[in-house]
Amino acid sequence: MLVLTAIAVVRMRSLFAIAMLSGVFSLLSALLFVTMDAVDVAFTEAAVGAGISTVLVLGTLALTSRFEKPTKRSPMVPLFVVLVTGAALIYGTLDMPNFGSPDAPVQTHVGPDYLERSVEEIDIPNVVTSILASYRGYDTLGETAVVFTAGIGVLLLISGLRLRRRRDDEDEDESEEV
Amino acid sequence: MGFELTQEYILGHMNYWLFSVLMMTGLYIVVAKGNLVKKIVGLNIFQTSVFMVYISMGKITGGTAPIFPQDMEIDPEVVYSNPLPHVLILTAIVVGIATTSLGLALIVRIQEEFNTIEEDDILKIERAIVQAENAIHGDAMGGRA
Amino acid sequence: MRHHLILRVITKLLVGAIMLFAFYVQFHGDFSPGGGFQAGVIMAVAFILYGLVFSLHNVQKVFPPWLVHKLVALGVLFYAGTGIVSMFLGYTFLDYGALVPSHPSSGQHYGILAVELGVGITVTAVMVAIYYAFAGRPPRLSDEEW
Amino acid sequence: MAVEPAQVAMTLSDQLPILQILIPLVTAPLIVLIGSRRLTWTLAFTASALSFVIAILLLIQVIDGSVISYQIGGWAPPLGIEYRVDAANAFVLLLVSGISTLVLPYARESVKFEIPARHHTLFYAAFMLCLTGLLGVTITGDAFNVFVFLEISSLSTYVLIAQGSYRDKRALTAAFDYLIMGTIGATFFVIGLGMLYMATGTLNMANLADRIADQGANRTVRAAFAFIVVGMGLKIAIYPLHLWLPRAYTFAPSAVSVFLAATATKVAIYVLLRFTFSVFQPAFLFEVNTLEFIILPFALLAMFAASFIAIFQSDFKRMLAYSSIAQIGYMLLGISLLTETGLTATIIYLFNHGITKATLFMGVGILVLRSGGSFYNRIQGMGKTMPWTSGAIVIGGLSLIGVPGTAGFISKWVLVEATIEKGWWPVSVLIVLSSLLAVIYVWRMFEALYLKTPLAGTDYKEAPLSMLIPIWILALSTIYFGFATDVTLTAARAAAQGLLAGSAGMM
Repeated sequence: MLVLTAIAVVRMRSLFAIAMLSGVFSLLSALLFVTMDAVDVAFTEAAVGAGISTVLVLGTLALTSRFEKPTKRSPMVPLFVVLVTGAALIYGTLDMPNFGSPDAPVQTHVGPDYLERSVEEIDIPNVVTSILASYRGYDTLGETAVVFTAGIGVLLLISGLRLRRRRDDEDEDESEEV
Repeated sequence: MGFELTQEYILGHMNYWLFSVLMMTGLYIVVAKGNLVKKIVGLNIFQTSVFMVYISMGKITGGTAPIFPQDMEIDPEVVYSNPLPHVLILTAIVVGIATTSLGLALIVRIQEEFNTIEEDDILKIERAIVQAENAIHGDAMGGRA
Repeated sequence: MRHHLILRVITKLLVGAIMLFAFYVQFHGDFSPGGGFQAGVIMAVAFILYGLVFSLHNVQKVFPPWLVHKLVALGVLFYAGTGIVSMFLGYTFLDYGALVPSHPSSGQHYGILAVELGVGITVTAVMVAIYYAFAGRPPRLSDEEW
Repeated sequence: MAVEPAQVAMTLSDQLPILQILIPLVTAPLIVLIGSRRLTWTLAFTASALSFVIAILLLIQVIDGSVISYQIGGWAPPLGIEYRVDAANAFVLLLVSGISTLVLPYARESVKFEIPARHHTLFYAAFMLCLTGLLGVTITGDAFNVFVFLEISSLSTYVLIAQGSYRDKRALTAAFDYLIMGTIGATFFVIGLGMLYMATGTLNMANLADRIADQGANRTVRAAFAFIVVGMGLKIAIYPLHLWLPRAYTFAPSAVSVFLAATATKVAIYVLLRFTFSVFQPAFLFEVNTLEFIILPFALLAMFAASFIAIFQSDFKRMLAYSSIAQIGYMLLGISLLTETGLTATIIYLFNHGITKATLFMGVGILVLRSGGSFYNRIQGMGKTMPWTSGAIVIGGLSLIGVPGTAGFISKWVLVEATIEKGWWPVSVLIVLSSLLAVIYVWRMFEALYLKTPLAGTDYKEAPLSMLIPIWILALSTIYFGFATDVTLTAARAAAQGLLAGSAGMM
């Protein structure tokens, strides 16, 4: 499913359909996250990937254009880049522990410490929250700062020439270049 | 360094190979496609596939989501999956949406200035600007004369 | 847009429910999936929905842009401020144990609550600010072209 | 491993490592919250100056090879995030905060000229975030934290570059290209981290190093190394991955170009150093021989190809951008030597090139301010009308070539010494040869400034004092560090030793 959606995005020219498909992709991956026990992540991915970012892409399309023009460039160079990267990825996976294996380093080294110590030290049921906000709370501060950066970035870029819109239906023909 | 291609090995790695394919599809969209919006969508697919790798490494067979019962009475029999990758990916998703929104904002500005969001057209316009500049300032190669 | 009566009524009902849900996600993050970020997104969605149906102008009357901008900054400061408080109490940055030295784990509870609130505020404000920025631009495509 | 959280009340000096980051981080939202255009600059400058002072204090503490560890949230690593200051990153912190403190007074005039007034508040907030990000990447001892702060700095950099669009709309596409490249780079970095995490189960750098050393390298670790190098390579602009850099530097606002050229790529190089030497460790690298055979050719390619392109530019600012790519080649060369001297050379190069390029970009920014452009035939003859600015540019140019008596000479000297020590004679010759290319492009700049007659009808005033003071501080420090070599050499050597000590030096 995921692969099909991704390939459909490669082939499609209608940007509107692409926006929708990328939402679909996010929802599907959210489902996948649930099956892999990452409920928090699934929740976020659904809200962000299928919600906010789809809305943003649609908003951008409204301000730009709906269709992709066919490109004349040859796909050989990108294909080469992708294949080399893919080969490196596959090479890396060869020595990876099996999926779901309980004795992988990830499961034996630091991970269980969180589960054990969180009970005593933080004492809240959701371990993801306790790591997110306390053990690795500093990353989350960084994350908030990233959101803040994006916010002021967008304001710097496109809020300067704000047009006061009185009524939605009055300014449909106001599409002159700014 | 050897590894055996047992059935168990193949099944245990199938997910990583699948995610690699997804990643490469996303990367291909970013590199090969000329439409700027499509590039951003490709970037999203690329990143989401990376997130899947992270989440899948935290999964334990038979494990469950790392949330204890409300009364904190923990049953030692229950296996919980590793919560750390979840936390990392939560952060990464947020970073991803931040990048996406900035990229889209840039696209809006590019549309306003260049009146197109196709890379080929933008290159054409920029080449014209460079030629105009060279006409005034001497071109890159013969500028010394 | 003016004629979508059903949309308008349903939106009015939904906006409240969405906000309530956002608060639930915000403050229940300790027990179930969710937390400041998700709550922030949901809260922002409530405003965005209101804006989509009742026009940007009206939502900006409820939640004026200057306030949004202040809140964007306030959330980060709130988060960092929590950490700074623990620094003043002689602990390391973001050590919530400092908040209730006699009982570190309840200190952790307060700390987590505080920083999640900071995240929630910033995320809501940023998402709304981004929406305002995009929606405030003159569109090139009219509704019919979709 | 699990140390009891410090119950002793911490003093201000214990809190220095976090304050280093926290001050600019808190200043950014404060600027937005206060929103006063007059206070903005003062706040930003104060924050930057404070973090510069802290960087000095930290460097003094660690110059003898000791390590400061700060456990954020009171959680001992590998559970929590740790800040770890040693000579190597204290040195980079000093460079970054120092340059930022000098750029801000300079930025005042140039930003007024290049960016509409209503954007100034947010501009300085973005600048503070960029500073925060760069400092945060440098100081942290946690691999994932590197990614988070890298993104803070990257996102704010894209925005800052795009602010050049008021002068030239190509700044927007430059920023977009950088956004795509930078995000691919960051994602590669995350893939690499994921593989490392999968192989070891930890994210703390010191802990990673130990575990890799214990269990040896496997395919996953090697692939992780490749992804981290390529990901960082995109940020550093290693030669074939450099395509975003010339455009970004050329079209960004002058003050931003100065700051980025002097710090952003340098921080990325530091991260590469930290990962290759402290996390993966030379023992592992010797086994794979990656650096010698892969990085060395690219380094040499960068030194020559980018210098050649620089020679044929007709735009001063773009020439400087290409020369930056060439100079990155020298720094990589030092890394590929895998010796202590080579590493010392890289670190000293990083510092000296930082101040040299800052001087030059500041100079070109002033020329742009007065003449409105940086093409050679636009600025010709300005050496006569603006003697002070041009004087500083010439000093910077000399240091770029590596003329004795300037900082640039010292860095090249140490690099040549390192190649000779390793027995790589041909490479030493190549370094000298490529410096000759630098002579040509610097000469073209000199020719334009001094030997051509000024354009008819132009009478440019000398730059305002607020710009001349920073540029001359930098120009004089290139000369100072050209003579007082022991200051930088001691620090760089301590840094190199710290990096090479691997996890032994970290635990």
